Amino acid sequence: MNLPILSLVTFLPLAGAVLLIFVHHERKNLLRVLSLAVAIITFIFSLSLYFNFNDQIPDPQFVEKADWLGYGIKYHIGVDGISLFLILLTTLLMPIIILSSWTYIQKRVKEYLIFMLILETGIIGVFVALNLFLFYVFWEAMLIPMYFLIGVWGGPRKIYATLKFVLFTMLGSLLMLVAIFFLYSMYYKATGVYSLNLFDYYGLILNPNIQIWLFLAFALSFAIKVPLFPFHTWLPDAHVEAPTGGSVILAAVLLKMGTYGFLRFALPLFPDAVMKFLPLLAVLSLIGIIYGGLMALIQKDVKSLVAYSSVSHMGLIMLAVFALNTEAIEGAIYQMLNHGLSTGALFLIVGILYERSHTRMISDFGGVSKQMPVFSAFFLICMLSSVGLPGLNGFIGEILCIFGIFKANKLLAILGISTIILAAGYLLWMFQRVMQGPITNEKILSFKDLNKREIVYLVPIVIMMFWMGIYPKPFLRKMDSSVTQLLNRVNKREIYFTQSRKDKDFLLEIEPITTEEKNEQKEDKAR
Amino acid sequence: MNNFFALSPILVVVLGALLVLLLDVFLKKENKNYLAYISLIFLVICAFVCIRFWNKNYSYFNGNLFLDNLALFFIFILVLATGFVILLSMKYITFQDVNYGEFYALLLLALSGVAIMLSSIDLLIIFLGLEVLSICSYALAGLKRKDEKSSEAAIKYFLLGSFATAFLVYGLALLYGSSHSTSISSIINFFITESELSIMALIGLALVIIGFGFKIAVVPFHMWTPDVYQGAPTPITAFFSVVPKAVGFIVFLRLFVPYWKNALNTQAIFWILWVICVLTMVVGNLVALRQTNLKRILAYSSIAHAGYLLIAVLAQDNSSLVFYLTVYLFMNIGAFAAVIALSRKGKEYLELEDYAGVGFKYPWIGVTFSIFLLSLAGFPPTGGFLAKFYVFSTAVREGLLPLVIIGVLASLISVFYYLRIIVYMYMREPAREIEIAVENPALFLVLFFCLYGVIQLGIYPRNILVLINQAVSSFF
Amino acid sequence: MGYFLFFLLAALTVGAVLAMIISKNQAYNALFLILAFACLGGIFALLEAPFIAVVQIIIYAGAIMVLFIFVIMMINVRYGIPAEKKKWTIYLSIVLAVVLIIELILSIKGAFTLPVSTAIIKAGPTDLGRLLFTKYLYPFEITSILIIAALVGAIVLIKKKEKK
Amino acid sequence: MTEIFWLIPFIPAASTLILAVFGKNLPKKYVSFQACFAVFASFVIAAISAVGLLQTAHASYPLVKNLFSWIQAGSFQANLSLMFDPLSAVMALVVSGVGFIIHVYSVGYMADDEGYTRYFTYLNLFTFSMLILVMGSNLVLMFVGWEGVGLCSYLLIGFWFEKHSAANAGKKAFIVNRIGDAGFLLGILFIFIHIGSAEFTAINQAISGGALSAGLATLIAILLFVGATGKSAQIPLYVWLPDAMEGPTPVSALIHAATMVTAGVYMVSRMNLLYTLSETAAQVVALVGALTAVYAATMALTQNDIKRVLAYSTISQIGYMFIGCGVGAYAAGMFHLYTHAFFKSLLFLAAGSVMHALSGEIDMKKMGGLRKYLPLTYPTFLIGAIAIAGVPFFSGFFSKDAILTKAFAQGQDSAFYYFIWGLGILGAVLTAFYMFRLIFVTFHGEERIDPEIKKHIHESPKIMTIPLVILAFFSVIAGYIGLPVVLGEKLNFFGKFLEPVIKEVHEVHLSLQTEWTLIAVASVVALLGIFIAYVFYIRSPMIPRNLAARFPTIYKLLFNKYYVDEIYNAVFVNPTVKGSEIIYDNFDLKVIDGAVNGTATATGFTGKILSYFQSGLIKDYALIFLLGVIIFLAYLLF
Amino acid sequence: MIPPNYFLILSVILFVLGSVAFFVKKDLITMFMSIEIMLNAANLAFITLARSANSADGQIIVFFIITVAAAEAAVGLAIILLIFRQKKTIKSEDIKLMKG
Repeated sequence: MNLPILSLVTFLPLAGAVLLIFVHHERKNLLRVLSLAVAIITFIFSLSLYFNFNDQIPDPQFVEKADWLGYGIKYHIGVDGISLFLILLTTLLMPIIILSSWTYIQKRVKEYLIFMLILETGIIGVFVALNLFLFYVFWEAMLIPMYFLIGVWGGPRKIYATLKFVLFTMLGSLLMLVAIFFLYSMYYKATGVYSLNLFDYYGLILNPNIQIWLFLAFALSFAIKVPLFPFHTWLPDAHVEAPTGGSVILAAVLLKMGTYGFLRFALPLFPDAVMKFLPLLAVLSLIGIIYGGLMALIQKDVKSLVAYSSVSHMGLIMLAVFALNTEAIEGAIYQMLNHGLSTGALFLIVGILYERSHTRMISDFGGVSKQMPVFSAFFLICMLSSVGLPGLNGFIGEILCIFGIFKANKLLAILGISTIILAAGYLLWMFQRVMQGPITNEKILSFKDLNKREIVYLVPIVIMMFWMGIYPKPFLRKMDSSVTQLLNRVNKREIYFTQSRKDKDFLLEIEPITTEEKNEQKEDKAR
Repeated sequence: MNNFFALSPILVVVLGALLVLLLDVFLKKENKNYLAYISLIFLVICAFVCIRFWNKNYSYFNGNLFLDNLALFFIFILVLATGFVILLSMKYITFQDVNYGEFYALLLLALSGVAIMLSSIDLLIIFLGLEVLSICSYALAGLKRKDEKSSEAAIKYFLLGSFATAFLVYGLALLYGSSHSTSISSIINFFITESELSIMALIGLALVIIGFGFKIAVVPFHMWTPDVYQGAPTPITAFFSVVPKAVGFIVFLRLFVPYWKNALNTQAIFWILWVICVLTMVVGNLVALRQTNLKRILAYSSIAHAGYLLIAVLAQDNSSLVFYLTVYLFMNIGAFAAVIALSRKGKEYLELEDYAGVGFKYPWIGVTFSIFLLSLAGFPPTGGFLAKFYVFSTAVREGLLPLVIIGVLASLISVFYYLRIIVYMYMREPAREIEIAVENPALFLVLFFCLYGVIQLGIYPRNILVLINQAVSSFF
Repeated sequence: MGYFLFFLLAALTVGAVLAMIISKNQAYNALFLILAFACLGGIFALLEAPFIAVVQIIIYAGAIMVLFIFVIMMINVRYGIPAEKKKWTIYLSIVLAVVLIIELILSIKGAFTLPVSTAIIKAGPTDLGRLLFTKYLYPFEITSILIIAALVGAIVLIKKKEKK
Repeated sequence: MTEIFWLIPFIPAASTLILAVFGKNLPKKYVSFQACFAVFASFVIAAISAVGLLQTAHASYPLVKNLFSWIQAGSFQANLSLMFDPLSAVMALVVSGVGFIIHVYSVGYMADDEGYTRYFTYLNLFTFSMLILVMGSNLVLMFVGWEGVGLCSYLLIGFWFEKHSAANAGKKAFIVNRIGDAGFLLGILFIFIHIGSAEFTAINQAISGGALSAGLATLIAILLFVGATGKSAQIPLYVWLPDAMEGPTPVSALIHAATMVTAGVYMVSRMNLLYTLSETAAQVVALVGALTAVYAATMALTQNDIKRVLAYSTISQIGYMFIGCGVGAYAAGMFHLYTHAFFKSLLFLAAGSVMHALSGEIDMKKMGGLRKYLPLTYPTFLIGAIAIAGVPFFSGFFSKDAILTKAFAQGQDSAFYYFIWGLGILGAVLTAFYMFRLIFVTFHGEERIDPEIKKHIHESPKIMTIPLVILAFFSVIAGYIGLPVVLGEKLNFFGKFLEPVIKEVHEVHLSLQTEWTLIAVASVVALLGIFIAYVFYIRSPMIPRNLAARFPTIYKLLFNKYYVDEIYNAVFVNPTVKGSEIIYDNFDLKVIDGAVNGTATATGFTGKILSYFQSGLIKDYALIFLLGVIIFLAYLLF
Repeated sequence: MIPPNYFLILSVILFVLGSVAFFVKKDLITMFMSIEIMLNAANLAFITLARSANSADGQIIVFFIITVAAAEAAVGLAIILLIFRQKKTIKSEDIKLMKG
């Protein structure tokens, strides 16, 4: 099959969004069904990525490359073991989100769905882009729909939250942009050829002193996205104010872009700087784990509790990323998926509660289990997945992360393991206060248990949780070769630098550029 | 090639102006729209001429008039801008009581000044062209005669503009005194050698920069901008925000490209421009944060954009400068078009408060305005992003890293106020109902064109880049 | 003789300008300015630019300043508008003036020692006219556009609105 | 036949799945049938497998069934594989056997509960998890079961979640367990790093091969033991167990007496090579066990809640098991685990029967003289009490004696073990005392029953009493498969059975005489305890009150469980919560977020200042213009 | 022949006085007059420097500048008149509707 399957997956949602524009905004159900169909079709297409993925190849697959604007700006996409599942996660969650918003969003349904679909394209684009320009375009473009999703359909402090979200993210990404420019010019100076191809940059070896600055720029951008302590304060605000769908996508996928960025860019491009900052970043991640957990413990709002729990969980993922060994990185990727599922599910669940009660304050609830037993079961499973209970997905990610961290540094692992206590603490306490105990609020008596639609969108998540918890092999195997190659990239250059002359600015053992590309660029110049 | 036809772009425009003036006498008030059509026809002819003359390098008056590709490209672009402004004005002038035939005539005359400036490399001629443009601008700014703000804008523009002109003239005198010529090439030739008069020439150059700096509104010569933009009739503001700025930068281009290349000591001027650039970006964006009037916000935003454009000048990257200007034309006129759209007879909605809820009430205006704002803020996949991308990336390559860092931080600030407008449009409940006149096909045409431009330039501007490369590589 | 004339005219010009700054009546100001421009015309003559000297007196001191006076009379402000009275503004302006003068003089210092050619420039009306219609034809044509623009601009701004 | 052992855990698993998904629509009868049948099937398979095991050569132990490679990344490898060897067999039999009886009992006990299906789902899930725990062939899988049973414990304690106390207790149990689990997990990681595998066979091989230094072994052993203290409710993590009595009584019997709480003992026995390697760790285990045994017993002395007494008793008895492990008598520890499973579940079920009779009353003060109302419950309860008290010829006697004997024997090497033995004896006295206090207060003496309740007093239905009888029967005879060594090596079937898995170390032989003396001492202390209880609560009931009055501090201390809960709250819980609140309010909101918002405000403020220059006056604009000119010219000139 | 420095210094003085007058004066008309002074100063400089260059071009340029000044005067005075019609004042301080 010669379909450009990856482009299809990436742009299908966008096409769907365009389609929706032509539907009258009063025909809400048609809009919903259409967007759901688009999301599901996208998901089905993305499944073919999974099935046709060859886990022996470390390099990106399904590569599509086309000239775009010249000067190294190319349309260049591909999927490797690191990004594969993040794409699948996105495509899986999107139909779920649309279903979850079925009745939750009553105002401006059309716009909501359009933004959601645009957002999906943006997110997938970030994960597939192999050209830095393209990557940055998607990275930024994705902000816009998110900005609207929070700002238009958000809670009372939505404007503050959405502006904070955008400005925070942009602060990082703009500096990253400067760093990209710097790499761009370095590469040009080194080879005389314009390129923004990530894989060309992998071959570029920079002086460690320069790496430091570039790494800082990249790392800041990703750290804000993750969010790493102390750049986390946008997260609770954004989460609390966002509508359910927004929170889900934000927690489940957007945060992963930060860790993905570290894996894809910051680590392999600047290995020496990584080594230099490793202690700092590791400590920040560790602080994030404990700090996030403690803050989650005392939140009065369910959503902000889950938000802070994200800080904690993402801290663990970051710590694992910096452990720089196979186990930890595979664990980190796995945990990214887990966190996507479990935190996403928790937000869905909070959304279900909110739809019934119009409050998110923990103190307004109590004894909901009695009224909604099925809901309670789903809630319990999702919560336990987040807690990292064996048999569910969270455990595998957590144990691999902790194992990898342990391998790298015992002390960090010992402190990091506190996450499993803290997570149990805040989540169970929250569960107790919301779901258990006597019913104190009369409103709760009127709560209806889950309807079919709600069950339909929760079930896939729960199935995934069990599947990933019981039989993770299909996931882990697909990552192996890419992760190994990533680590080779990080480690090989480490060796190089211990021997190299430190006086040079940059350079390099560049993988040869094909003559074809050089000719192309000459043509560019001629025009 | 010496060819009388080289005059044709200017002549066409001036003839158009004269015809409009003539017909104005005979036309009834209700039929003043014909004047707009006539103007547009002449603009189309002018644009057509520009296309036909591409790559022909016609010149006349011993090379004083020289239609190289750069000139043609920008005449075309600014003809387009003027055309947009005329389309925007058609309803506006009847609504806002500016309904004079001279309106179009002045616009066309201003455009002729622009064409004169663009097609010459003699500072005297450029100066005269600038005066044509300025005098028309002064008058245009004050055209809402019953509006105190409009006349205030006119007087401020006029007094400060003349003040700046005086500096420009003095600078010209000093340059002339040292190089005995007003032609840019001889002036640059003078800078190649060191002499006693070098310092005088340098000061002369600085004063000329200041004179043009006023036109392109760079800090600290920008003070007039917000007031004039606010007071002037809105289509005219759109005109101000694009046309003089573009022309000013093209003059800079013609002046500095050989200057950087040939002059002995370019450091002093370089650092002055560096400081101006930083100040412009920072002050423009910071003050914009405080504004609540849409036109003022856009005014400060245009100041800030002048800063980004200066980066391109400093990076000596002509094509990115030209590309930025092209994109800037579409997004800025588009933004003003959206502002103009929110008006009805006798009333303009210009305060942020008025914009609450507009996005959903008038979806097309909201969407297009948002896209223009996002483009101004530099979000992909709009032209604004690509323009910044080109400018900043070449600047980094040229070693202007600090400038670029300041630039991106400044644009971060800018994101706030651009998004704030969107916040009002989409995320606030309307505090008071607003009523606008929706039948305005000309305006929507402009919105559509600008939207198309912004998107096309953001996603696939290859063809235009090719043209731009031809334009900047061929001049001189 | 030349020096004497120069100093006289220069002193008169500067004096007139200073008087204009100090005086608060626009009409007087305009008159002072006419004086200054007339003196400048004299100085132009000293610079062997007779044509420009005449133009200066006729157009500037004559036409333009008359325009000013017309406007002043139309406006007919009863009270004078004095210059800035705040102390700091005055001090500031003096400082500004001094600094700027020093700067500009320093900048044109290089021209002070330029040799003054003994050859008399051919700058009679005929020469200038020839120059104007050959080398400077294009700028000359541009001035026509300029003047049209100015006319149209001025008229559109102050014409009375036509009645319906 | 043995190879089907891997089915053991999966039958309850399948049952759980069916109940969880379709349970809502299934009739009660079917639910109870399926749940009980699943466990029974497990039991049958376990029994068959165990018999098969007896016929298999020792060399082929353990039998391992590798289902699939579960987690694999880099050097981390954990298979989903089950193993079956004598140790697992014992545990599997106890879990499924006792579990089955309790399932049956629950059918009666929970008959009227709304959450009937839910209850059995949880119970099946528990059985599954517990079986995974005991049959997992590697530490990771054991950890899965370990956490799984913790979850079930959480769910079942909080079964009646509408009650604050129940919800609270469940949460507390889970979190306290998690603390232990964290240590456990660290232990696993250490083993993984240093041995490279978590398979028990590999670990044992590596340890035998000397892969671990003594120091490392100590560290790992203690970390693992931290996990055990959590799960098995030892000092300092025992606090959750008394609260766990909020759950339904059969749950207390199954999870919090017979099976789950003894997982720690199983684990230590499983890792016996490790503990043998590290003397220090073994001593820690023994010491913690002994201290817990006594400490918990003292708390049991004053409790009035019938289930809490049993809970403390459980803690105390598990302490004994750990003494066994600590002194190297792993088989004895396991033996005690096995006997304890019978009599403790019997006690709980009987207590449940009492509560059932009294409409849920749990306060002993409101009982008394129940013997005549509960003709079947009383004798079974009594048998249980006798068994636990360590009266000769009952099962508890044999197992407890085996432990204490071993401890005494170890004393020949180090006086430390005499101390342990002494504590053990003290604990034995206390055990006998509080158990009979319970009997006397509940079933004898005057009736203090609420008259309203009295009207409804009735003996439990057969479905509840038959399990009692069965358990009582086993409480009596269970001990006979592990008779003391003095009676002949061969009679210790139990020890023999476990021998291939558990290598008895420090084979210190006591003289026959000493052994007999020890047996005598043990018997005497048990009887002594019973006698004191008789004196205190039947002959002269004034004594306890007087004692309480004489030593109010001690009484209060005991009555309030040494204030440990309060201390934990004050030292750990509250500071964490309060501290977090303070950090949130003052650091997160004010410093971090403050910095963010402050930057924004500062930017805005700068803009405001700059906009003052934009005064609207031409004059000012000109001034700024001029200043700009002056400065730039100055820069060019100078 | 008077050396150019005299004229040039006079031109500088006039230019600066003009620019300062623009800053100090308060009525629009006189402010505009100050600009005329500055332009004249520039003219003076042009002619002086042209004389040094021995060329008539400077004078032509001055001629153009005077034209420009005239054109500016026309429009400028119109604007001032417009202001006066509206506000009945030509004090520059009264013109600050827009600021900030």
